Amino acid sequence: MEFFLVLGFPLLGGMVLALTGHTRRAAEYNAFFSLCTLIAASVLTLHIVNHGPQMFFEEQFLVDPLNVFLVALTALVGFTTSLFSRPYMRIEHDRGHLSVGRLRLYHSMFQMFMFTMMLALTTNNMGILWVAMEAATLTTVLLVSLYRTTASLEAAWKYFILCGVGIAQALFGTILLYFAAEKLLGHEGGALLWSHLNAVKGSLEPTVMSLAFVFLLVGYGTKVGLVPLHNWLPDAHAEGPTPVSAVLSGLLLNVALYAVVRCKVLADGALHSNLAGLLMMGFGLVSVVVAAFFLSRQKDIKRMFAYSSIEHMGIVTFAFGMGGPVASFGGLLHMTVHSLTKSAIFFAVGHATQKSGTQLMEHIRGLIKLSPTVGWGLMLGTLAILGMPPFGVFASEFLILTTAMKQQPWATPFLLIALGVAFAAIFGKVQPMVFGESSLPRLPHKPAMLPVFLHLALVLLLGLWIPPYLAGWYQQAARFIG
Amino acid sequence: MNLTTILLQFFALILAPVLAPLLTGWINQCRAWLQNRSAPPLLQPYYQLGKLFEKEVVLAHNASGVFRAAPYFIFAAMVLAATIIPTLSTDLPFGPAADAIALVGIFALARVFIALAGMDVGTSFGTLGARREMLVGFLAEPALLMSIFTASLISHSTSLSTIVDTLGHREFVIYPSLAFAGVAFTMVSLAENARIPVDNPTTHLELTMIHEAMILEYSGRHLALIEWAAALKMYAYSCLGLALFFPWGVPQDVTLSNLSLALAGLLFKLAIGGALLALIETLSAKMRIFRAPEFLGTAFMLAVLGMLVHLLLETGK
Amino acid sequence: MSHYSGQLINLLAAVLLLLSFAMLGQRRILSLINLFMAQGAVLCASTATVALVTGQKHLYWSALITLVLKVLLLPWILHRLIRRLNVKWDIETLFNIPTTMLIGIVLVIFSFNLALPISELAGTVSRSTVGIAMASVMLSFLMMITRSKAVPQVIGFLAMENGLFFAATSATYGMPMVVELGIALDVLVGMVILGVFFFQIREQFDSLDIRHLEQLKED
Amino acid sequence: MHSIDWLLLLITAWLLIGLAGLIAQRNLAWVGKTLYPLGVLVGLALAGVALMAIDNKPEALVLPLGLPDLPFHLRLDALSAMFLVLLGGTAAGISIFASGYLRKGEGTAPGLQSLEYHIFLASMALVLLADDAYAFMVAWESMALSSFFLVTSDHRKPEIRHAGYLYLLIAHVGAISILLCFGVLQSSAGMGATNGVADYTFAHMRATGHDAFWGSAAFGLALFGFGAKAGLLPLHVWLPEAHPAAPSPVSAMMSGVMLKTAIYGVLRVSFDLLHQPLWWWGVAVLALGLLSALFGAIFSAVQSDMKRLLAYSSIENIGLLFVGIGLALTFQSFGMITLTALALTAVLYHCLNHAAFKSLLFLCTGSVLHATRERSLGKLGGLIHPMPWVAWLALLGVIASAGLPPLNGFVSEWLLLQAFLFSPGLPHSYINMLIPVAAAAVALTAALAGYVMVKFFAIVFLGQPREDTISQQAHDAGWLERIGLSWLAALCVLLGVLPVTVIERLDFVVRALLGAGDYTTPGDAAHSGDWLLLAPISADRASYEPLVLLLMISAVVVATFAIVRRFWHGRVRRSAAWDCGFALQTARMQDTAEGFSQPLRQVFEPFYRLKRELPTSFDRAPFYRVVVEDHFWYWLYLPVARCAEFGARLVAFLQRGRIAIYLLYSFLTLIVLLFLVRG
Repeated sequence: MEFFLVLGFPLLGGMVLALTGHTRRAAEYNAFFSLCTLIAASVLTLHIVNHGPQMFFEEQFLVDPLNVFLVALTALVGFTTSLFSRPYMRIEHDRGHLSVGRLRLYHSMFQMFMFTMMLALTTNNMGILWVAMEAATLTTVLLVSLYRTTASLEAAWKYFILCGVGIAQALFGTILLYFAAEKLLGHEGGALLWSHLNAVKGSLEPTVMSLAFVFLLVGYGTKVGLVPLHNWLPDAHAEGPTPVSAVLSGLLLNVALYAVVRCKVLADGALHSNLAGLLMMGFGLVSVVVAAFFLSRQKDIKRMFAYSSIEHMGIVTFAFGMGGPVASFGGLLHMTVHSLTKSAIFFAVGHATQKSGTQLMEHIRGLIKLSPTVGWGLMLGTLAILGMPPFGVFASEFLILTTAMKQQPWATPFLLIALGVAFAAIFGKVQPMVFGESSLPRLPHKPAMLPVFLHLALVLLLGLWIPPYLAGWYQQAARFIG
Repeated sequence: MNLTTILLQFFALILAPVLAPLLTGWINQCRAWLQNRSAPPLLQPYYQLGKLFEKEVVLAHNASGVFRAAPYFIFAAMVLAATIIPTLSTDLPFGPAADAIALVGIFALARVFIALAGMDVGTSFGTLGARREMLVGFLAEPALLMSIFTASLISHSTSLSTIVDTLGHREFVIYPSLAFAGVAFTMVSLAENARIPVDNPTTHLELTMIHEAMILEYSGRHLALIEWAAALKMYAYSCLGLALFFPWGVPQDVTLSNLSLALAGLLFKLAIGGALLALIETLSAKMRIFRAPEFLGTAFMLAVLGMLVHLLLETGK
Repeated sequence: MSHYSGQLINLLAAVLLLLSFAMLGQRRILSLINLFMAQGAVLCASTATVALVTGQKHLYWSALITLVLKVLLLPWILHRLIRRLNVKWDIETLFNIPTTMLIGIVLVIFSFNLALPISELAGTVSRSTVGIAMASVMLSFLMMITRSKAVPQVIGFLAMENGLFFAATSATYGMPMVVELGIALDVLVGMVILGVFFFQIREQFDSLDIRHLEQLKED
Repeated sequence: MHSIDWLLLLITAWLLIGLAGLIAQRNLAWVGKTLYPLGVLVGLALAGVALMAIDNKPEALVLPLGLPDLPFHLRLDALSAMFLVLLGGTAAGISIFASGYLRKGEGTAPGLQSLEYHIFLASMALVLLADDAYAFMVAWESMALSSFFLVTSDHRKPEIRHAGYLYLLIAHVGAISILLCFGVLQSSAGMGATNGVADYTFAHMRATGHDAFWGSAAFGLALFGFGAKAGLLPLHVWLPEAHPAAPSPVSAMMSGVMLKTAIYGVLRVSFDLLHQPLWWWGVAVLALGLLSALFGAIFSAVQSDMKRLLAYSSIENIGLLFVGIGLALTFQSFGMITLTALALTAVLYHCLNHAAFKSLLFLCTGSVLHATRERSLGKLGGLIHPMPWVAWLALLGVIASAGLPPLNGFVSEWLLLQAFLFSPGLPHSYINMLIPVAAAAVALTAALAGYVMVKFFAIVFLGQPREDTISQQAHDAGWLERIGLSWLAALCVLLGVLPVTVIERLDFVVRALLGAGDYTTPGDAAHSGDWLLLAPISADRASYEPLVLLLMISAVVVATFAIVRRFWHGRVRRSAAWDCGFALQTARMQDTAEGFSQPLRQVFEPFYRLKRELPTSFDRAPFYRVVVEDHFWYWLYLPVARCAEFGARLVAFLQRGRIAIYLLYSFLTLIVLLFLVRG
């Protein structure tokens, strides 16, 4: 039951808000539906913890160790984002940046986006996975262009076209996958069901699977933001409303990567070689290095953190590419903490940009004086994302880097350089924004800092102590990914 | 450690301050002779010290405790240095207290104090002198250390007594490395004791002063102690040189005959050394102050070369 | 029967490829839409043929959806759009047309070679369709790269979708119905959103030339 | 309860004290007069417990924190204990000083600062106790982070922010390198023969062997990482920036203790985790150490900011420590364990010494800074009159730092030189020839340290105030600060005059590091001989009795004084200083900091990057300025920054805004991948 609520609440929310999204209490409704989703997801999680992996609705849905924690995470980030967006969007509305109609669009699409995320995560059908990913693009395209400025339109257009084309490749990959599976699983009976595919992956035709994996990797990789398929990502992050940037970075990228990982599991089984791993490592490494160098020239704060997302997705992709229990564990952990940290950063950034009235970093100064909570939130978030212990990002980077040293030592110099450059770039820009003097007046609105510190507290916790059942999931999932 | 050696140690302790001005007087006399001047009396330094002790001390208004304490410390350090160098016997109770490295450390301590005292009053002369003194010092100290190390390497010890024992009482071997070390040591001694060609102990010309500039503010008993300490330093360096390079005649066990023989030997060697110093001073000209680093750098290099020569030629046996 | 139907599908596949080439070389937007419509019709026909051959009921539905969506609805929307927006020509392309065609031919060869081993595996009537589907996807991709106006780019995008759909129906005898419905829905919604976009872009830039959309970049 | 439980308790206490600061962030009575003194007690207790535990068997503890399958492992062995003593002892002095030093002012609130400070202390303690890679890295980076926040306490000044940035950047890159080093250590033994996360414990690393290549890789990474933290050349540039920027107790803590954690790390990795060093590791470390030592000394001589001067002097001392480590590694690689023990003893001893005297000196600069609000040597002077306590205690620190007998700096220098002197007999002739040259460089460094320290003390405390305002507002340190200073000065004296007692304790560390075997250590000699005589090999070969020396000097001083008074008189007349006939002398005519170091600038000119602005004789307002910069900044750091910038410009071509091009990337990627897969 709770499983269908996980999907049902956001869908219902999307519909309800499509009608009531313009009212004064829309933000509260939004938060309410997100909270319901979160509760449903938590109950589902508990259920899975107690009863193990489950299938729902004629095997069309699958909840297993690999996705259950992502479901919980997605629901959590969705909820906190809705909390954050309440004052944020209100201020945007007060300042006349957004009309009431747009607010309705925003709230409705936010819930629909959550729905697509949940659908993509829980579906067992590779075709539905594709449909959900495409739908996620469509909902977020509208969110990215919410301000209807030239820049936001341009960003949305690029986002739409690039991701649309990318995801079309994924569809071709899916078709090839089906083509390969059809002979084994028959025409009718769920040749696209992942659980079935997984069962027969050893006998899937390797030639077809290698092609399929390339298409799937390029396709979903576009949504992950792997270099050189990343070009839409910084634009979309920078020009959309900040809550959208937060969910794009915190959820969408994760879910896309999740799709890649599902495909990798199949490809590994079919190919009997490390081809998929090698490709992912290559993409990951290129993303890490290129994104790190991109960072140093940024002027727009959201754009900079968007590149940082590319970098971190690169790290995770690299980790999954390496494979092995430790690296995959690190990769999963990194997905979790990156999503929490990056969304926390975007929350803080949202407040910071609203306070300073600009996204240009050189004009944001002395946040700690303007508002100590926002300043510290941004500072701690930045340090966390840069891999400073005792935050959880460090824990995952620790595992990934040390494993890289063991398994792929050739890659470590690149990682070392990239992490160094990224640190220099991001920290060099954030430090003067947080510290220093500011002449701006304080804003009347109280920032919603609870989400930020909640996320950071979780990240801190994950750096020092990973709850045993969570660790258990990670380990199961890691074994699964191989 | 028995009573005799303790007595002997005290004898050395007394002997050094007593003998030191005499050495200064002797050098001055030799210099005068060599320069064809009429010489001051041999005991002139003693007269001078006595006179200075009689005089009252004139202190600058802002002279601090450092300024007043420094002469005592410098004097004590020099007495100590002169005492622990084996001159009359190698069996010194205080010998283990400080080896060659500690000896250099004690010299450095004295130098730091005198430089601080020179800076204390805050006149331009004092600071100028202190700066130059430290310039000389920072190059002279490692050079001195290196030339001692050469001897240490030969005798496998930094203990001065052991060095003297080894070098003086073994069968005679020619160590080429010691020649290098000896030249370096001589150069360092000249510089450290404010002698020509690095400094001129008799000048009061601001362009050239080093030692004198530092102590310009001192008067009365303080000046006396400083002068005395300078004489002691001369004496200590001479003794050190003799111990390292001409260690013959220093007895291991102490008897009265041995002792008197050793004392006579010491006086003889000091007289020769003083005369040679005077000769060097007469023959050379005072350098510009910025040539001093080159001079000392040469000494440093020679000392290091000495060590290398030792390793190259003398350990292969 | 199956022999002929196989030949028919191969023929339709060839026509599809030909249409893709034609679209690559076409400058007039109106003709482009017509070509797109023709492609939809071919797609519909091939799907229906496959349905006939294999007797899979849901493929008829697919054929119907294709007919409604790609032959009727989308061309109609596009026609309306260009009338309302008053764009007729896509003057400049990134490369000139002959070069583009040459690259296209190379792509087709490449795709065929890629698909060769797959085709040999295929036990279906339509051996070579995977290669052709892949080739038409690639050609549409190339078309999107070379066009500088928004509408042709979108038509390229839709043509790519056609290629995919062709792969899905002909090469594999159709995906599960749910998936096809989902895909169709996505295409429809995407088109609507694009329509909205066109007007917004027009409003902001007074033109549908996507070279106006080059402000966001690293400098 | 075992010692390690107590230590954990004390570390927790530090953390709690820090957190308590948040209760009333701006309340000085609470933070300054309650929390910091509590921290002092914890520090003393920590030092005490560790001192008692130094001869115990190693104790281990596993915390319920950390990664799954990898909880935090803690272990207390002699090496950790010794460094904990150093930490606790120094922290006690610095904390009590800080308790009096805190003032209302700009920048971070005192309560927050107290939190950062105590986290800093606790994380350093954890670094020393950590027994697995993860715990070590967490503590290590927490240490960097908390100290970064402390450095940027006064974050309104851009140069302070810049200093903090540089510091954290280099620290972070170093930390990644250490992390990679652990990556090598945990794996290189049996590739593939791993069973999950549990391999990161030090126990596992200790148990695995490493071939020459991977061992060297691990060592190189560790050297880079720890060197970055220690300020080893050429990773030193953050040090002279961060130390002056930080509040003085923090500078003292960083210089006195934090740099030592890097030494601890090097010792831990090279002697404990990697067992068999290769000879060239030692030589490389030796060379880098010598370069750092000379560089630090030469640069500290020309500084005109008193805290920068001390910071460069820290580089020099770190260099000497690395020289000792290099020597020890070389000896060990040739199996000369007795000499290894000697060199190691020198290193450990110098760690203690440097902690004591450098913290003392940094705290003194803090007092001066408070009293005068001036860091520039060009404006200070004559402070011995208004602040006698600080001045005389600083004099002790200066003598210790200059390596002069009978204080502590000399003891470790002496031990180091002994290690050099007894080195001939290395089976490698080149190294054998290099050793004297290295010894010469060490001697030169020590002599330069004297120069530097004279400059520091004389310009700050002696002479006349170079600015009128200085002497008017200057005041001596408060009583809490005096306690802190006196404690550290007392440590300097005790470490100086009781070396035998100290070496007896250090012996446990040396034996723990070198393992069982047939060799003698300086500690053995200390055990057998009398407690006065320091004779690491035998009294014949080298000996030193600082207490005797001190007593003799004192006796002669007293005797001389008594005799002079008895036979002559003690009359003193005060008058103006003699002006040499030039009546217009002013305080400005004293040597400035630049003037004092002018000879050195001349001698070592090629080492500096000098910028001079000289006045001409026609200038109405003659202006003289000399800026001494670091070649490394221009030869290494700027090119690296330029490379990064170039890389950034290069990748910017990927994002030129044209959607067609973006599609082309996507297309080409697809084609290339398809080609690769099928090819």
